Amino acid sequence: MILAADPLLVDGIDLTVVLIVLLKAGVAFALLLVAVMLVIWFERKLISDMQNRIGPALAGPWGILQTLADGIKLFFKEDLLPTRADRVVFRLAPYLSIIPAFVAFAIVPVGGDFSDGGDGTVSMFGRSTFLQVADPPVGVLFFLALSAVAVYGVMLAGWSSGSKYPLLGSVRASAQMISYEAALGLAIATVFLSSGSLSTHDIVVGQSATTWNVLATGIVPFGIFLIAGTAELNRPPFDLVEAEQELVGGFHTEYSSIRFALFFLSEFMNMITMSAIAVTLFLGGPAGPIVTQRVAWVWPLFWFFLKVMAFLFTFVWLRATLPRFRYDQLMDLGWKVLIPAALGWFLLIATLDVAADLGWPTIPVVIVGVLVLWGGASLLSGAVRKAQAERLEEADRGADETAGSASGLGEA
Amino acid sequence: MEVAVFIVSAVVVLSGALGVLLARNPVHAALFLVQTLFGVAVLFVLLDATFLAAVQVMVYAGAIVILFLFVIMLLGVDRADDLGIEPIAGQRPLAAVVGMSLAGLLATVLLVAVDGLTGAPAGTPIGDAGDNTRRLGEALFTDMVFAVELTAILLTVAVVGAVALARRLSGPMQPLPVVAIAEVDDDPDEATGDDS
Amino acid sequence: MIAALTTPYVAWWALVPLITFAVAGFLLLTVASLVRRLPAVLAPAWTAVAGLGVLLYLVPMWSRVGRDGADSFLAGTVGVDRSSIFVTGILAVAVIAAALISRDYLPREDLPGVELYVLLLMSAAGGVVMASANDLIVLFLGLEILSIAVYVLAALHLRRIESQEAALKYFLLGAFSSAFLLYGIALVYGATGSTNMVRISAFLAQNVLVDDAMLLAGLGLLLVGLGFKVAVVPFHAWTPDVYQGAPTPVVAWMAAGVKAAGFAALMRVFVLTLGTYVSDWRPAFQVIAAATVLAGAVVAVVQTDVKRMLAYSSIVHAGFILVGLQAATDRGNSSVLAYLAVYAFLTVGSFAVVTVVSGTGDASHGLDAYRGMGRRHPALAGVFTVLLLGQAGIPFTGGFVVKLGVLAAAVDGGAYWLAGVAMLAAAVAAFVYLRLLVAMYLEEVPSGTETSGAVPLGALVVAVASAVIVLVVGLVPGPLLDLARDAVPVLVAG
Amino acid sequence: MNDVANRNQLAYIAAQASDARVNVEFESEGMTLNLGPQHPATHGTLRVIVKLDGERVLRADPMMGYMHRGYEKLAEVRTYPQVTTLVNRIDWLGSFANEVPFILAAEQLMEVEAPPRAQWIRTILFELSRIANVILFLGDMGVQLGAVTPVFFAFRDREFVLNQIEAVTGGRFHPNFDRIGGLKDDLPKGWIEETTGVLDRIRTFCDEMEDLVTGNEIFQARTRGIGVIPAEVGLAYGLSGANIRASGVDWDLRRDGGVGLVHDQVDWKVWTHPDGDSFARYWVRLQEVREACGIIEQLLGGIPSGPVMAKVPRIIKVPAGEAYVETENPLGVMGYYVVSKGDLVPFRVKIRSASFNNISITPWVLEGTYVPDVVSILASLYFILGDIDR
Repeated sequence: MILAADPLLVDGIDLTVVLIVLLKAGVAFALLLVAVMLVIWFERKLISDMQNRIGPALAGPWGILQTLADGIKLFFKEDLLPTRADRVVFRLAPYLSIIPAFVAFAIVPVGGDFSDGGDGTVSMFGRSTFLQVADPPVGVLFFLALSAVAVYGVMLAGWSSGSKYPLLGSVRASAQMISYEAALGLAIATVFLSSGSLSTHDIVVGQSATTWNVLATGIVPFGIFLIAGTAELNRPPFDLVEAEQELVGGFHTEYSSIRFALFFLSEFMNMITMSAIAVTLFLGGPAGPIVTQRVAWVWPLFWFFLKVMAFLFTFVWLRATLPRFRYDQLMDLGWKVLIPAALGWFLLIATLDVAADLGWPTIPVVIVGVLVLWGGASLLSGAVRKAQAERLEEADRGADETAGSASGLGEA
Repeated sequence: MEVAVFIVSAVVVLSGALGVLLARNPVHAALFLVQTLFGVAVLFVLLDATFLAAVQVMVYAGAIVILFLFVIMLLGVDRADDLGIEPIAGQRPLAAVVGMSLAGLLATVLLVAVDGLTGAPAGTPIGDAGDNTRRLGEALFTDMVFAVELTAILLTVAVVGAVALARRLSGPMQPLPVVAIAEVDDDPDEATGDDS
Repeated sequence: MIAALTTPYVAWWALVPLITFAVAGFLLLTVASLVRRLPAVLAPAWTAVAGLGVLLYLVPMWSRVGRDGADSFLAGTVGVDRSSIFVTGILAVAVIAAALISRDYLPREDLPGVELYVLLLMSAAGGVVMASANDLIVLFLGLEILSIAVYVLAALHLRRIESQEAALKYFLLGAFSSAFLLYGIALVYGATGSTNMVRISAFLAQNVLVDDAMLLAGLGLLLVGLGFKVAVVPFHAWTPDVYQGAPTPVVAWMAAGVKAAGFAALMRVFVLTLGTYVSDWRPAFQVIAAATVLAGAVVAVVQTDVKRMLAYSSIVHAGFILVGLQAATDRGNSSVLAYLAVYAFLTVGSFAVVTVVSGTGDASHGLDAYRGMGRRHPALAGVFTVLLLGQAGIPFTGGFVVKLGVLAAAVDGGAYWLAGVAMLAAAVAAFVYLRLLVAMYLEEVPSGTETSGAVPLGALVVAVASAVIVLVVGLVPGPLLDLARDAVPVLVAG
Repeated sequence: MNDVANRNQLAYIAAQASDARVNVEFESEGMTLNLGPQHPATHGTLRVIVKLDGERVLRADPMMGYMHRGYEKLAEVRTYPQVTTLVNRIDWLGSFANEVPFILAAEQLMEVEAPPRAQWIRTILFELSRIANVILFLGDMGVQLGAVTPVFFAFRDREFVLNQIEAVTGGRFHPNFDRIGGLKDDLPKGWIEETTGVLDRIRTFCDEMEDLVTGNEIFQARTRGIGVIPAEVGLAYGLSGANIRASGVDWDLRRDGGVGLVHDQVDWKVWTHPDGDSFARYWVRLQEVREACGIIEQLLGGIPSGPVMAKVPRIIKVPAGEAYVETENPLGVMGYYVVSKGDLVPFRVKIRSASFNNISITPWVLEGTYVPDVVSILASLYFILGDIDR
């Protein structure tokens, strides 16, 4: 069935196989938890540096155990349930948030030798297998589906709190995450074009054979993926869902204790997963030079974590630097810029593929393609401008009407 | 194994569907719908239609039901909805009768046709899980290409319609149809006149 | 690495009507979204020209199909035969008429209005798909394109709350019926292993099902789904409310276009695809037809709102068409097509007059508005008279000719009782039209009614042209009947 | 009598009914949101009742008084020197500036004048407290838009300014340094050089703000064209300070008022901006910080020598009379109306504080904006709660 692509599972399933799979799942789970702990510390330390502060310093060396301390503190705090909350959903929501965050990581290949045509298998207890928990044939879609499900956690948390700020937060969350999922999906679709597969493992193998997708798809999808991914994570500058200054805490305003900790955990876990997916799709996954043959298996892991760290650093950096978008500006960016751009680029890359297949000359195709895209973009922006002008006119008319009625009142 | 998965997901699907009908709170109903959709996705996986399974979750659970919830939250229909009011007398028993008879009809069909549900085998099998996505794509661009193109028109119509209906007009509206609006007399002068 | 796909053969010449409607809609939409102050006449003119273009193009298409025979293409999902061309022609006429009526209607009601024309063109495209679908899925998509556009069209009078109400009712019931239709398609697919009509009919012709319960259930659900769209009893309940609330030009399109496409679909699905099961579905059709004509006629009599009256009268007409359809013979089919054609002219003409009379606000549809019209607007009243007489089926009008056609088809098939019921209903329905005529000519103008007002050109042209055509068909029925006779629906494999 | 009572009662009932109707309308349209009294956006206990349709504001009413301390009344039982301790706490970010107009009013009543050296130092401290106050605004503006970093920079550099104030007055927040007829003390040794260094830091801070905030596209998108206040509306609502200068009104009491302070001795410029939006208010304040640095620098170079205290009696009794003095404080125009009956204590003190008027425009300016803009516009109007509720 769904796991069949892994060489581990090809020759039938016996006890060793089951144990290996369980081991992989367990290690991934533990790894993710520890990673989250460290990432939270990393973010706090880094952002403190950027803001002329010291940050956590007391728990453990350099405050590295701060997250653990916070977790323990939260665990022992009182668990509040608002009176007007919808009890079942209120309790359910944190799990809807954290489970997709855990599961999505399962498809990421974290190691294995992909250099020199290696197919990324490692041998473990005499069996060869991939260093990823599962490699479903529709792996990337699996990730998209899970990130779609993750919206429920945020949304239901806000709704079920029975309070206004969380409700506003969850209304924002639903619209935002759906909108940016479209852009995210279209950016990923370009990767499908260049890799010809939906399986994460195949995508990584394909990149090691040719060039990394970030170049093969021409940077633009990567940029769109990064922006849309940040929005999908509700990280600044797209953190309208939480927006402390406006909505207090957004969807998790009413949450406390361990439930709040779950949200916190899932947010950072999603951050790691999103970084890992970006590395897998665009930056060749664990690929990188094997410097020493002695502990060769370490290098892919090392490159993978290095790349992920680069993304994590970027996310923190963005948070330290940028103000937040407004809701309508966010929607404008998503629908009027990112989605059309992703779609247009997708079409351009597809055209180039077809042109290469049919032996058309590249340069005229590129020129015509760009011209067509430009035409489409100018049509779109023309329509947007016209609509804006009309709306302004309408608003003016409305203002005149109210002014007229006000002066009429004055005379009366 | 397959039978077990089938039974579990069938229970999930059916209980979710029942939940949609029986839940009093629209948000809960929507969540039951998600449950059903997940069960269906699992059934798809069972049939090696992994692409459909993923897309089912992405599109239905990830977008459509979310939009349901969005509307429910924005309009706040989860609060003030009195199901006790019955605008057309006797429609509930009638609906029950019609629904039961429809269900009975379909049940009869299933029971009667126990020997063979289909007269003809469906087209060729759509390949194993790995091949499935490609085959689906091929079908969409060969046999079903016209349907795909029509879907484009359909979606355009829907978008145009939504935008046209969401538009707010300036200028006067037509008066509401006269259906017994109580006349409210709130002329303060008259009221004080009565008192003094 | 990836093998090239062989894309199916496309007979582009046969897709021209569909493409014209759709592309005209898209272009209009694009232009309207880019240009700030469109001249008000552009959109209706554009729509009417698109309809006219399609109508003109149908002539060579007709002869080509006559020469080369019917064709099926796009992997057998679309078929083009003379019946689909005929129905497309009706749709084109309805589009032109609705555009012309709307031209003065929208400014009068101070409504913004490119969407109306865009949706009109798109729904016409959906209608064309329905009329030429060779696959149940394609049929369903065509139906949805048509219906969703019409749901929105019904709500487009944004200043009238009744318009929104009508749209909501229509939408809910329509969505419901679509679900029935889909369920029916699923069951038929389950029973026959295909959604392609050609393959279904071939399969049913070659095999005898051991157990046809599933097919029959599917067939019943298909009937329910399509019956909603063409508004036959007992699936007619939405019609009066929707006709009353929706903007009148839209009602003209709804009555003429949607009904034509719906009956074309019924014909393709039942008569052609499931023809082998005619003995199973015919009784149902007969009962429904009888109920439709009777109930429609009787209820129409007690209406005081003219739009509701016409809505019930359209239900009666639907019943009559069903009377022809249940025969499931070539004669029955051609009588149905001829009826659809004449009925289209009758309704667009009538609703053009109703549009004019309703006045600003699209609100005065009571009989009062028509009292004394013979004196106030003699020309308009005259035209309306012709159209009403046509609807009643008075001799020397087109209505008579086509009513005779369907009755003859029914009698041919041996359904004497049905023909008798239909004639009885026609007599009852005639009373409705007479009542309107009496109001127009024999009753006084109620005091306080505004006495005059220029009749807008577009609506006048539509009304007069329809009346003339109805009269001409009544006097010289030959050409239309010949066309309808030649428009044989066939299914050919792709 | 009965009639009138009835009329009043009826009017009351009618008003209640119409209120109820409005509420019903709003409830059915959307929801009512309480921003505050406890809310991260109001930095203090301002409460804004916002009626929303989705995210759009239909109506916004500021509710104040959650922190009212009754300084005007308290001042009536304090001797004149004691009053400065109270008024320090009105605009707590620029405390020294609060003392100045009151002292000037008292001096006017007593007909004494501070010696020139005192006047110069007074002006320097006045401008320093302006810097201390406004750079927090510059940082806070970013916070309210979701960028947290600038405020830490602002706190870092404000520290140096506070150090300088502390070096002179002994108090970081509440100096209580101004006296009728002069100042409590002279400048400490080496203060002038240190202050010059601090001014350089502040200028660097301003440049950092330009780099980090002003040019940021999101910041621009969030502030340009948002919360536009036309000049005439602003004047009608009694806006003052940078808020009105950002609407293009060239009005600054340091230049146009000219009582007691020595701004006329130095060369400086009043900045205005034609747009009247949030960005203009931010930008004008940024320029004012720079301009204040220039003013202080020039003043530091030319402090006249001499005493810092004029001859005033040990026990201050202010002659009967009344005086009104207003100055251009960091938040806007602040004025004291002092009525004396010749006692040790003032008979009546009325404080015209800038934020009270600045905040009164919120219902007008917030209507039709979005929730996030409520926060950013409130931030750009820049109020200190103590300056609203005295």
